[in-house]
Order: sequence, then structure tokens, then C-alpha cells
Amino acid sequence: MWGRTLQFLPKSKDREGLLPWVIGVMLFLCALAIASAAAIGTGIESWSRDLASNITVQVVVADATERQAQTDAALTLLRATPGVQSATVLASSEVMALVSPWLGDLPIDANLPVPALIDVALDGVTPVNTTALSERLAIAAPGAQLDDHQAWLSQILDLAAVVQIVLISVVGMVVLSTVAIVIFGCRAGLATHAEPIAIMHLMGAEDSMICRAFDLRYLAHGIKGGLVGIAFALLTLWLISRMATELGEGLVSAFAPSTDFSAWLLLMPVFAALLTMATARITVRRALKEMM
Amino acid sequence: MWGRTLQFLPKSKDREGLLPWVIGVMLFLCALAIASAAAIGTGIESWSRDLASNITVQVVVADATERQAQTDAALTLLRATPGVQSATVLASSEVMALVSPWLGDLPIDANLPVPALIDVALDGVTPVNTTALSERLAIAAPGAQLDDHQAWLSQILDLAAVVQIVLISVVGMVVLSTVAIVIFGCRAGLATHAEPIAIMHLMGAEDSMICRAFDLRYLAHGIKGGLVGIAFALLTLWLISRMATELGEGLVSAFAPSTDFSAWLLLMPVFAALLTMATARITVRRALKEMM
Amino acid sequence: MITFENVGMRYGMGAEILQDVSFTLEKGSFHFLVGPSGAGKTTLLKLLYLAHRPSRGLVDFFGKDLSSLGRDDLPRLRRRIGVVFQDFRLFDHLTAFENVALPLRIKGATKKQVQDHVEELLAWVGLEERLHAKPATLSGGEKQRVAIARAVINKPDLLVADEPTGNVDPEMSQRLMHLFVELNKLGTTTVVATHDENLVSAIGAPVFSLDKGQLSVRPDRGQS
Amino acid sequence: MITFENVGMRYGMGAEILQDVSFTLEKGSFHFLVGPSGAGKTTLLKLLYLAHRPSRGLVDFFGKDLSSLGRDDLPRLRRRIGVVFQDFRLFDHLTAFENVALPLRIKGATKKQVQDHVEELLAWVGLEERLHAKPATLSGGEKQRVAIARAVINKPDLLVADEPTGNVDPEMSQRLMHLFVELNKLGTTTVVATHDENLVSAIGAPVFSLDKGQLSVRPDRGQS
Ligand SMILES: Nc1ncnc2c1ncn2[C@@H]1O[C@H](COP(=O)(O)OP(=O)(O)OP(=O)(O)O)[C@@H](O)[C@H]1O
Ligand SMILES: Nc1ncnc2c1ncn2[C@@H]1O[C@H](COP(=O)(O)OP(=O)(O)OP(=O)(O)O)[C@@H](O)[C@H]1O
Ligand SMILES: [Mg+2]
Ligand SMILES: [Mg+2]
Repeated sequence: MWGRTLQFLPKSKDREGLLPWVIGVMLFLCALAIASAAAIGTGIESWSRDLASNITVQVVVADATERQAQTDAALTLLRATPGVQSATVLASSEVMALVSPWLGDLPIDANLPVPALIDVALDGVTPVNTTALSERLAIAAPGAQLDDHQAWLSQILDLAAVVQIVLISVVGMVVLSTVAIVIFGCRAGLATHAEPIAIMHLMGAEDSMICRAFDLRYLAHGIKGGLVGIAFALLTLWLISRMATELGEGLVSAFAPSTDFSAWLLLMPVFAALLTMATARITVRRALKEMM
Repeated sequence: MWGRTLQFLPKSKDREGLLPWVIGVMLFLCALAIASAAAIGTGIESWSRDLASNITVQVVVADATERQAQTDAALTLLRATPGVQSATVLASSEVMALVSPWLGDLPIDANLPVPALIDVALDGVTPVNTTALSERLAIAAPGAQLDDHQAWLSQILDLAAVVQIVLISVVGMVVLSTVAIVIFGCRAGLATHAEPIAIMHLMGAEDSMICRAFDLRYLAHGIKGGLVGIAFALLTLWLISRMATELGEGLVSAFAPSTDFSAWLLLMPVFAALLTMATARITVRRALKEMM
Repeated sequence: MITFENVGMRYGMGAEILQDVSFTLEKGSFHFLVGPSGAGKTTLLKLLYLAHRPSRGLVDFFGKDLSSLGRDDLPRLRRRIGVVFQDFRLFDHLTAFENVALPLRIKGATKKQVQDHVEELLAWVGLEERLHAKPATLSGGEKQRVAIARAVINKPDLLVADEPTGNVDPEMSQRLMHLFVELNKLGTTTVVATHDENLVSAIGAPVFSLDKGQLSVRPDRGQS
Repeated sequence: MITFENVGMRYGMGAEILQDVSFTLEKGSFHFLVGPSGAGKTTLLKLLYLAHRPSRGLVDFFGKDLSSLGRDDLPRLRRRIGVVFQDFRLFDHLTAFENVALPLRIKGATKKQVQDHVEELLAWVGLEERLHAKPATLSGGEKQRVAIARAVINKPDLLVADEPTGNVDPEMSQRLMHLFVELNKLGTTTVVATHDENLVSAIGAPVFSLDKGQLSVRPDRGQS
């Protein structure tokens, strides 16, 4: 009974007033960093899917025979490249269908010398180095060009991967410093409670009884800070994603707090609260253990 | 002389240990938020420049006479549109030059019915609503099409503007909460110094003498926290921008801490330090004023 | 009930504050502890209220060898000891009532018991009008009386009081000593450290005298 | 030098702790202040060492009406007053030496002056071996002596001591009172609140007696 009601700690306002706010800010940072990393991850995934599925090679040669020869050479090279599942030449009607948006509804001259297009399906497992591939293509079939939009995409993908690594390090750093600041703040707060702890101890209160008072107090700090931080983070993410949804832009819309992701974010205050409580408990226990 | 050496405050480790860290984290947040807003601002600027300078209208009609008629109609409409500086029809050789990358070095059939292209130069001052313009074009010249890449760019520009507003609010929020947390943390720290202040006061120390001890202490806290925060922020920005430079991608490379911007960021610890000091001073003064 | 044998005590790596201290407190006995300032009185009392372990020597507590007792056994013992600290050590943020109630609460007394006991005892020490005042608004003597009330509220088996009347007038001082004597008659073994010669001569109990860490015993001067 | 006329004092909205207190302290006089615990002694001393303004009445300080003095005039006055607080109020993180040195430092004394004066005075109160100890490691009486040393280091014009010998043995108590009397002979106006009847009769100075906020004066009983 007294376990619950034994209130021997001063009101926390003056002493640990900062702690929940610090926890809140750190969680806000954590959530935003993790969300950014996750969004870039989603972007990379969808781009890779584009890139991994297929690339296009066009053989631009005026002479039909020569074009056919170079196309065959390119096909042989491509089919021998690891990571390539299949390479097929598009029928000229399909090529015309691709060209028509540019020409509008102009009547198409059957004699128009259109380039040959090769659709290359990748197995999506073995990564294909597009730069090396286009160099080898230039030797085998000088008229063959890898679609450079896709080459560019592959480059941006490299960049995104690097940015993601940076972001993941930032997330790691933020998480670590959150843990450090929570532990540090908790212990700073507890330093001001040394006297009540000592008196309770001398009056014969068991260690567990003393710890319990701190457990609840710091659990509350942690939850309070965690909720504030997460609330702000979710609000910010939601605002950004709402603005983005209209456009459907891949990277930005990935910021939308998905149900899954939100659930994970909501675990963060719980984690923060438990961390705070555990720190308080360990610190108090250690202080008590130093007394006789 | 004693002004410098009168050390009546306890070592700060236990009591205000958290304050520099909190300041550091808040400045880190501030700097990142401001940098993001600035980067988006740069992006918007360069996109707007693209968009503001000129747009392209193509008239895709098979019959040459009809094409000429619609081109004239479109020209009349465009030249009457506010914000349009000039509208010129591209010579067909120029059009062919634009088409050739697609056709490669195929010999060009002079009879190929190419669309007419109108280059519209904007004055860059009056904003042009591309959606409304393309609707009006559809009535005057059914074969005329506004280049939709630029329409899309205009849409992304709207989005970017909205995201920037959101980011600026986030910056505002972060700056405000930094100020709040610094003030709050400062006062929490000072609450534990009430007794030394009271004793010094009763021993006849002038208010200014008491304040001076706090000024230096909290100035140091502020500078320490500010430097830590800014260092981390610059490091993060530099890492992101380094990764981005290779690609030269507009939005991302704008994160590069430009010399100007870095200079501004370096002012932030100074601001934080002064804010911390001012808060300490005001709080101590207020506490002193309440004493006789 | 409590026996010290050749007990020595030092703080950290410093010199020995107590040297070869030996004595026995019989159950229900009453002793004064006197000695010049800095002689080690508070240090000796700290050993008695289990705030420190001696650096050397044997201590027998309620029939058990202290060195054989683990940390977990001590809270139970401490709850049988009431302490008046020289500097009071009240909880600043709790009222006089709450401060005095704490030992009862730690023991798990009911709300009713707490209410009745605490109010009665605070009335006895003359603080019926300051029940809900915080220590910062109490006078020096009032704080001391709250500290005394907190020490005796449990009717402890051992009462240890360090200079318990240094801040009260002679009249109140007598009244408080009367409280100690009454408790002592009910079986509470009592040790009171004091500089007040009047007090010592008024009660006439045996006196432990400490000087430079050496303990000597002056027997009872009659009366008691 | 100091005159109180019909002074009343209350804390916040509470009842009046002091009622119609009137007295005069001549320059170089020595007074005791006695009264039961909670009578208002500390409250009266707080008015004397300029910690509170009275709720009503006239106070004349070193020839100036207190109500005519602004906040900025007070520090100079306070530096002429030495105070021994009932609960010492030492700086916990400073050594005994540093605590005693503070009033000199506030006045702007040189390093040399500080060093010599402080060491000499701490030796006089018997703390030459505890110069660099923090208050937490001092005994009750040792803390009290540090507090006294801090109050007199400046040779103040007015010395206000609240129960300055409650934690020291009678011998040390006499030694400290001797210090006060010596200072007093050099011109320091002195007011000592105490419960120690022995002290009062030993010095024989005039006694202010407070009871329930009413002040009465018992004149000098000879000697001094
Ligand atoms: N925590 C400590 N660390 C180091 N030395 C200490 C500590 N506590 C006390 N001392 C020293 O031990 C000696 C005895 O101190 P103690 O408090 O036992 O004296 P005391 O007899 O109670 O004196 P008083 O009558 O003045 O209270 C003193 O010289 C004191 O400075
Ligand atoms: N800050 C305060 N707020 C409210 N009441 C107070 C405050 N300080 C003291 N009192 C009350 O005023 C009365 C007089 O207190 P004061 O400290 O002046 O007594 P005292 O004569 O010094 O007693 P003692 O000898 O016990 O120190 C007491 O009843 C006390 O509870
Ligand atoms: Mg002692
Ligand atoms: Mg008092």
C-alpha cells in the first residue's frame, strides 16, 4: 500500500524540468532521421526496381544491313553479359509507337529509317555496371547506345545509396546521443536527490522502496518527453507527406508515415521511457550500494 | 581584480551539466532545418529561372497549310498573353537539329513532316499560369501543345514552395523551442544556485558582482553547446554535399555549406551564447530584485 | 544489547577519528556522550545508527555480529533505531507533519495510525500550530523539535540523539529530555551526545566521554 | 547607531511575528537576545542584518532612515555587518579557508591580506588543521566556528550572531565569546541571540528578551 503512496521526493518542476523536453527533442530528431533514411530507402528500392528490370539499347545506323549486323553483334554481347536475362529486338511497329508521341499524329512514312531498339531484361540479381557495358558495346557495335537516362538513374542510385549510408550514420549518432543525453540528464537530476535518498536509507527504507519512487517518476518523464517528441515528429512528417501526395513524387511521398512505420515510431517513447527508468534505477541502486 | 577571480559557484558538472548538450542539439536541429530550407530555396530559384526564361509550344499537324494557320493563331495568342516577352517560330533546320539526337546520324528526309516549334520567351516577372494557357491554346489552335515537361516542372515548383513554407515553419518552431529550452534550462540550473546567491547578497556583494559570476559561466555553457551543435551540423551538411557534388544534382548540392551560409551558421553559437548569458543574467537579477 | 570492542574508525585514508573504542549498552540503558568539538561524537553515533561500518574492531548489534550481517539485513535493524541528526536533515519539501510521518509510513502503518500518532507527538513538542509548515519557515528550535519527533515516533529500540537541544531554550530542553526519559523507561536504549552540562547533571545518567578519539566512562552520579 | 521604533514584522500574509519592537543599539554596545524557541529572535536579527524590510515601523541604520535607502545603498551597509547564521549557511563546495575569505574578497582585499588574516583567525578558533576541509567533512562545532570566523573576519561595525555556540563545548564557547568581547572592545556593536544562560550570566551584558513577538529590556547585571 505505502509502496504506491510513499512520496518522499520533491516536486520535479525545478530539478528535472528539462529532462522530458530533452527527451522530446532527441526523439523528434531520431524520428525525422529514421524517416528520412527510410524514405531514401524506399526511393532506392523503387528506382532499383526500374533499373534492375530492364535497360534499352538503340542501334542508330542509317544503312539497314549494317544496322542489322551491329544489332546482332550487340545482341550477342548483351546475352553474354552476366546479369542479363534476355535481350530482344523490338519490332519496327513498336519502335514507331514509341516515336509517335514526338511526331504527333503525322502520317508515318514506312521508309523512314528508324533505329533498332533492343529491350534488355535483367535478372535483377547480378548488378550490371552500365558504364563498362556501354564501353564494350561501343567496340562491338559502334552505332549502339545505352539509353543514357538509365545510366543517369544508375548514377543517382549510387548517390542515394551513399546519402543513405550518411543518413544511417546520422541516425546512429542521434540514437546514441539520445541514449547518452537521457542517461546523463537522468544522473544530473538524481544528483540533486542524494540527500533524500540518504535519509530514507538511514530511516531503514529498503533499496527497492527507494528505487520505486524514482522508477515511476522517471518513467513518467520518459513517457512525457517521448510523446511530445513523437507527436511533433509525426506532425512534421504528415505535413511534408500531405504536401507531396498531390504530386505523387516517389521520394517525397515516402515520407508519409505508413501505418507500419508509425507503429514503430510509437514504440520510441516506450523505449525512451524504459531507458530513462532503467538509468534512474541503476543510478539510484549504485548510490545506495555505496552506502552501508 | 576580484571581479575576475571571485569564484563562489560550485563546479558546474553536476548541476548544469546537461545545458551545453541541450544547446548543442538544438543548434544542430536549427542548422539542419535552416540548411534544408535554404537548399529548397536554391532549388526553387534555379527551377524558376528555367521556367521563367522560356517555354516551348509545338504545333503538331500533318497538313502544312493548316499547320501554318494554327501556328499563326498560337503566335497571336501567345504574344497577347501577359508575361510573354516574345514568341518566335523555330526554322525547320533548328527543329531537325533537336530531333536528330533521337534519329542519330540517319540522313534526314526533307519531306518528313516535322512539327512547328514556337519558342516563347517570358519576361520573368509576371508569373504565367501554364495550365490556363494550354487550355486557351487548345481552343485557338487544337494542334498546339505546351511542352508538358515544363508544365510538370511548374507543378513541382508549386510543391517545392509548399514544402519550403512547411520547412520555414519547422525552422521557426525549432528556433523558438531552442530559445525556450535555453531559457528553461538556464533557469532550472540557476534554481540550484539560489543559496549561494542569497549568501553573497547578504554578505554585501553588489548585484553586478553576483551577476558577473553567472555571466561568464553561462556564456561558456552557451559557447560550448553552440560549437558542438554547429560542428555536428556542418559535418553532416558537408558529408551530404560531398556525396552530392559528383552528380551535381541541383537540390542536393545546395546543401553544400557555402561560405556565406557557413558564416551565418557560425553566428549561431554566438547567438546561443548571448541568449544563454542574457537569460542567466535576467534570472539572477530577478531573483536578486526579490531580495531586499 | 550493543557491544563495541576495540573499534577504530577513519574517513577514507585520513587519520583514525576513533581509536580502540569499547563499551556496552545494556537494553534500556541511558547514556550521555560528551567531549570537545571535533572529538568524534558524531562519528561514534554514525556507527551506532548504522551509517558507517567501523574500520576495525568488533560490533555486536541486537545480539548479532555486525560483520556477519549483509546489506539486506540492515534496513530491518535501522527501523528499530531512531536518530536525531545534529543538523536535523529534514526533508525540505515536506511539511513538519509529513516529515514526522515518514518512519511510520516506511513501516507501513495505516493512515489512521499515522494521523493520530503524528499529531499527538507534534502537539507534545509544542508544534500543534505549525503542523503543515515546511522546514524553511520554521525557527531553528522548531526544526530541531520536528527532528526529535521524527526520531521517536516509532518508539525505537535504540534512540541516538546528536546535540538534540542545541537550539531550544532551557525550558523546552527539559521538556524534550523528559520525553527521552519516558521513552527510556518504556525500554528504549538511549544515547545522547551533548555539550550541555546542565542537561547531563539534571538527568545524572552515566556519561561516555570522548577526547581525541579515546573513550572513557564516567559512571552514574546517582538519581536517574 | 541603530534605532528600531514600533517595528512590526510578518512573513507574507501570516500573523505578526514581531509587534511594536523598539530599542536602540549604541555604537560599541553589546546585547544578548533571549527568548523561547519560536519567539522571533531570528526574525529580529534578519531585520538587523538587512535580509528583510520590516512590515511597519521606523528603522534608523548608521544614522539613516532605512525607508529612505534604495537597493543600491544596501550592499555598502551590509559589508559593515557580520552575520553568524543559526544554520551556518556555509558554501558547501568551498573549503573552510575559502568560506572565511569571501567577505575579504568581496571588499577587494589583496591576496596577501586574505592569506594572513584568514589563517590567523582560523587558528584562533582552533581550526588550523582543517583549513582546506569542505563543510561536509567538518563536525557540527567546526562548521559553527567557520561561520563565526567568516562573520568577524572583516572587523564589522555590527556583529549579529544567532545561537553562535549551540554546537560547541563550554570551553570553546567561552573562547568564542572572548573573541566577540575583544571585537566589541574595538568598537563592534554586537547582538548575540542565545539560549545559553551560562553565557548570558558570564558576560553580564544587557539582555533583550523576546516573548511572543514582544520585546522587553533587562539591563546590564554589572561586570562587562
Ligand atoms: N566525512 C568526513 N570526512 C573527513 N573527516 C571528517 C568527516 N566527518 C568528520 N570528520 C572529522 O572528524 C573529526 C570528528 O568529527 P565529529 O563530527 O565526529 O566530531 P564531534 O565530536 O561530533 O564534534 P561536534 O561537537 O563539533 O559536532 C573532526 O575533526 C572532523 O573534521
Ligand atoms: N519564512 C517564514 N515564513 C513563515 N513563518 C516563519 C518564517 N520564518 C520563521 N517563521 C515563524 O516565525 C516564528 C518566529 O521564528 P524565528 O525563527 O524568528 O524564531 P526564533 O526566536 O529564532 O526561534 P529559535 O530559538 O527556535 O530559533 C516561528 O513560529 C516560525 O515558525
Ligand atoms: Mg557532532
Ligand atoms: Mg532562531
